[in-house]
Amino acid sequence: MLGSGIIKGMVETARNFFGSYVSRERLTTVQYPEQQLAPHENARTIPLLVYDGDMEHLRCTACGICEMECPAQCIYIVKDTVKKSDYLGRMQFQPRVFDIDISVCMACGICAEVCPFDSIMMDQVFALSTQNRFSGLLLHKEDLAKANGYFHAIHPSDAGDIDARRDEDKRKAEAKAKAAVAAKAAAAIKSSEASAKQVEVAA
Amino acid sequence: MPNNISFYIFAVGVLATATAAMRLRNPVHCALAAAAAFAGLAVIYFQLDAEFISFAQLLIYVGAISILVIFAVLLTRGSDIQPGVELASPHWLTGLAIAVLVAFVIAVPVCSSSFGEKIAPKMTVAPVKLIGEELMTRYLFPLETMGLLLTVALIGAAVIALREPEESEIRNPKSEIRKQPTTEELVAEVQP
Amino acid sequence: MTALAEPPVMHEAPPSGTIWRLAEDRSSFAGPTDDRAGGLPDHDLLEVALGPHHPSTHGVFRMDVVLDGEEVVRLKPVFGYLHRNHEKIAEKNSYLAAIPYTDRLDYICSMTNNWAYVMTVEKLTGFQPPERAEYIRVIVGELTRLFNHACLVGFLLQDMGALGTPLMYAFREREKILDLFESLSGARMMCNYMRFGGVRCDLPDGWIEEAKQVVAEFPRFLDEFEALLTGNEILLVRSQGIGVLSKELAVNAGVTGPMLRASGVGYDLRKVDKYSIYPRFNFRIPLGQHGDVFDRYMIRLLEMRESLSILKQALDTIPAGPIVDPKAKQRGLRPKAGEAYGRIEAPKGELGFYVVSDGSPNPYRFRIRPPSLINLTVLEDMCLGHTIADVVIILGSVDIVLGEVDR
Amino acid sequence: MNNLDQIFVYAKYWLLSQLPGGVQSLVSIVLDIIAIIAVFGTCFALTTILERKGLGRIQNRYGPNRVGPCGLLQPMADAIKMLTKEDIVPFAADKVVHYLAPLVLTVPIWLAFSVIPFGREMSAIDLDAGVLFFFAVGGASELAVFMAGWSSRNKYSLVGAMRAIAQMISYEVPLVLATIPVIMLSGSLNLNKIVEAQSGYAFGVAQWNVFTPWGFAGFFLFLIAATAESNRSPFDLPEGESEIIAGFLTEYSGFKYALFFLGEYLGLFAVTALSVTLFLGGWHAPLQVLEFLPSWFCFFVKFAAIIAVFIWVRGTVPRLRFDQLLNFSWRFLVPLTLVNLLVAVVWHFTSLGAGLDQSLRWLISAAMIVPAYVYFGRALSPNRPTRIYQYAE
Repeated sequence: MLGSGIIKGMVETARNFFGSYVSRERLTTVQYPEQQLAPHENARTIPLLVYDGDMEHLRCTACGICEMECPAQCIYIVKDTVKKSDYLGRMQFQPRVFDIDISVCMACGICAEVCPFDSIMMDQVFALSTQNRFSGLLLHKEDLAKANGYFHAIHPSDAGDIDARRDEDKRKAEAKAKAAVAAKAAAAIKSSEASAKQVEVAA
Repeated sequence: MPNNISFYIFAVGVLATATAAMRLRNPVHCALAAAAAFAGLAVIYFQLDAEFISFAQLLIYVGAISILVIFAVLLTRGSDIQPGVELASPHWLTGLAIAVLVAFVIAVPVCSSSFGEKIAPKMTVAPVKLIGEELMTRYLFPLETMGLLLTVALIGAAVIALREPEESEIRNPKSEIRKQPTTEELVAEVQP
Repeated sequence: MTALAEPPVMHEAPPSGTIWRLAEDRSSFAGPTDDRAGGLPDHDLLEVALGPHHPSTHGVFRMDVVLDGEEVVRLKPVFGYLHRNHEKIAEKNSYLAAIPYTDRLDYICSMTNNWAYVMTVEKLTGFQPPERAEYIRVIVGELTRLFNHACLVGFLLQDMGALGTPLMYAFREREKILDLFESLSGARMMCNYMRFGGVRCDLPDGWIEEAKQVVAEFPRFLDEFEALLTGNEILLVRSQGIGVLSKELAVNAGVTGPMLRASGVGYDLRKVDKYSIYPRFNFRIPLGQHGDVFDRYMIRLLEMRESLSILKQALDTIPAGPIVDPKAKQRGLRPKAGEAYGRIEAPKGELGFYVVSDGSPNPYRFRIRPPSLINLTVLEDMCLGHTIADVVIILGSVDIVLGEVDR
Repeated sequence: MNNLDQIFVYAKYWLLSQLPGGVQSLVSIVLDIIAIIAVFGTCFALTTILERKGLGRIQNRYGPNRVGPCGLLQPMADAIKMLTKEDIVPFAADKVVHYLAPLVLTVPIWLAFSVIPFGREMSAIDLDAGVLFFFAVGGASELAVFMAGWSSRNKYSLVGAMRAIAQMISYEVPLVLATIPVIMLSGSLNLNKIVEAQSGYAFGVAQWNVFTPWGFAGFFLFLIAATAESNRSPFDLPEGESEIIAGFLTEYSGFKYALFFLGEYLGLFAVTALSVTLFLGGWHAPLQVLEFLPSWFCFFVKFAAIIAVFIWVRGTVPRLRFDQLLNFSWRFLVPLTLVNLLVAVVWHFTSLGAGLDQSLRWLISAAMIVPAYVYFGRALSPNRPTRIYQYAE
């Protein structure tokens, strides 16, 4: 009969009307500034640069892979002229300039994916509006650099894996270095012995 | 009487809007001015304690007739008066003659009535009930005749409106355009 | 709104011939208007430009509609307002860098866009996604189909004037799926999740359970939806017999997806191509008979139920294992010279990518077959003879996303 | 009880008694006007916020809740925004008519409230032809809508105006026809007398018109026609935003837009108040035990209930198409109201000493109205077979 479908629909909306007062299932709204949902661990917004210890020890080596792979080409890197030692004690360049234009960045995360030095990672900040749409949205090295502790706070499992790997690398490197030192020392002893022998022979 | 002042205000208003309805160049403006004149008349009726007539005037003239006039104006294409065209029709003499005739027809019964003799009316306000009773008894025949006439007009209008699609079919370029197949045709086509 | 009345400039000397010819053409299209009669044309026909700034053109789409009263006698779709040079950008970038751009094609269903593209590149390179990756792809693809269809029905009802109630219900459910996507890929809409030979990251802990819960609760929403809408007399009279698309025309015009199936053609790439691991799942393809707006609406509701059945099966049987082909290479990919066309049954129809490689790190040619655009080509045929109110819902029932139409 | 019931009347007379006799009648009029404007202005503000909150709840969201406690100051914010917005008049618009249209809409609507009895002894004018007056002043709104649509020089506006006029004229017929049984059976066009005719209680339940078969059917027919008359969903075609942007309001902004908005809501209030008066016993309490409630309170409770139904419907249904809208009026509502008229006649004459059993009277009435409802309902949407969907494997 005419009208039965509409009445059925009205019953449905009435159910939703009352349901929205009693059930969180129906009223899913989060009232943003007061209530905030914790972001998912995987959530990503803009890139960040991880450093260990202080700002002078960025993991970034200014290799430029992210700059090359960035789909939106929003990364700009200039290498420094001096090298610094990295966590393994190798001498690496560091970026003198590392700019990301977040008005262009589309938060795809490819830079973080391709970075071989675990340096560029994805942040979770989202309140990024500024007064100036040019200078305010062009983030420099200082704005992007974040401590490893911060990275741990937002991506605990990723950061844990990376640190474990880096510790492992470091241990290996140290062992290697130790071995190398030992070998060197051994070699030195050997050579000194040899030279002593030579001396002896000469004598 | 304090009523007099407002009467003159509204009377002048009615005359002004009625003149505007004749003299304005844009036909829609004319129609709107006519509607205003009708509304002013309704107010004057109301002041004369003719409640029912006043409301009927509003309901029928403002609510219906003026809308009808506007529809007629909009449906009549090219009815806009071009600038430079003389407002008065070349047949203004005929018009004048008709106007005089109409005025005469109205004036005769008015003059023959007790109008102007300043007799206090028997009843200040005509109750609606009385009007209804009078319409159903004394004026039954005119009422029914009018009803019949309007019904005939209504049916006639409906018939005219019904015939229109065929005409427009010829004029419109619509027929040149691929016609959308109906569901029945589709079903017939789909079935092998 | 562009009135046909010639702007005052036109009375002066024309700057170039082309503009004048266009104007003349248009004057033969529908007569000049007489402005003082309230914008009514001097002829019977009235040209109205619906869009690009119109509440229900689903973005920046324009329809130049010629009306006889309220009846449509001609309709010219005009698109390109959202053209972003996607194909050319992809040709300039590496293979990997094209993936986040595909997110932005049909920005409601980024997962299926990713999928179609990586599938094409996999054809080109011969990468073989592992079992688990295929399962994940099917799961996210069907979840995408679920909320795409739910939103479409919401949008359709919004076009019908239902004040957004169905749309809000659809969005309520969509949020749950988007939450799943966020916890999986890090982003709600621009997922950028698929990779050549697999997917980018594995499912987080507990994701399967959450997904199962969403899938288990979804039928309740569908029932609610149907109680609210399917029997509604106003929806019935508004949608039945409106915008009929015949089987033949649908096939000839290359229409795909739910629109084609609503016209009664049983064509679904999941069944036809048997791509990915779809043959393992038990599901059916609902078919319409009339090809009108109501059938398109119903087909989508029924497809959602079928998707749910696929999801249930996939979530129950997903195996453990690697998620990327070990041979696969993401960065600096240089496929052998050759070409590939990959297509999937996206929620809106057949989404195809055609990629030509010349052995260099970026595609030589990158071409998309967007279902929204192809489905839109029959718009005029569906709209003729209907009123302007119907045009809006016919457009709504086509299910377009302008990001995909204009690319 | 009586004091609370008549508190506003006493207040008015007390105020008048403080004034010199010469100005009393004038002040009395002014007081009535102020009361109506204040009450229904507040109603307007409250309805806009409650409607949005109610619709929000229907759609599973909160609705506006940021301005003031629970968002109750939202109307103030809206008003400030509306009043401070730039008043844009299109270059090609007919400026005078464009300016007058919102006034022509809003001013007569206020008049309509003057005949409604809001409580015992609480109607501004006691007109003998009150119902007629109500519909007469309502007639101006069509003209206003046309003026707005035509003067904007916008095709959407014009289409919207045309739709609005055709719709209002079509639905005025069933609206008036649904009122006629009430007028016939209470024997008066005077709204106070109509309310009086619904006084008294049978078995403790009020004898409102809605509790008779013709009143019941008439009430719903009246409500449907009233929905269309006040351009509310599902009959909101004149402003069908998905089709014609905002219809005749497309080119209005700022204060003029606010006036139109006000006018629309006042139209809704007026017709709702009329439906309460005609069918729901005006200010009478529904049960004898509730008679202690002030009469104006009863009136506004009923009033609010009907407004809530309008909001509920708005949150549920999609919009009709224009031809369907007109068909619905002429092929469904008008015939049904005519049948209802017949039912009222039968009801009236069966009561005259025929001594018929009450249930038999109901049965006869139902036998007339229900088949008509089914028949015209069927005729409106002819054979729509249930669709069966096949599956391809």
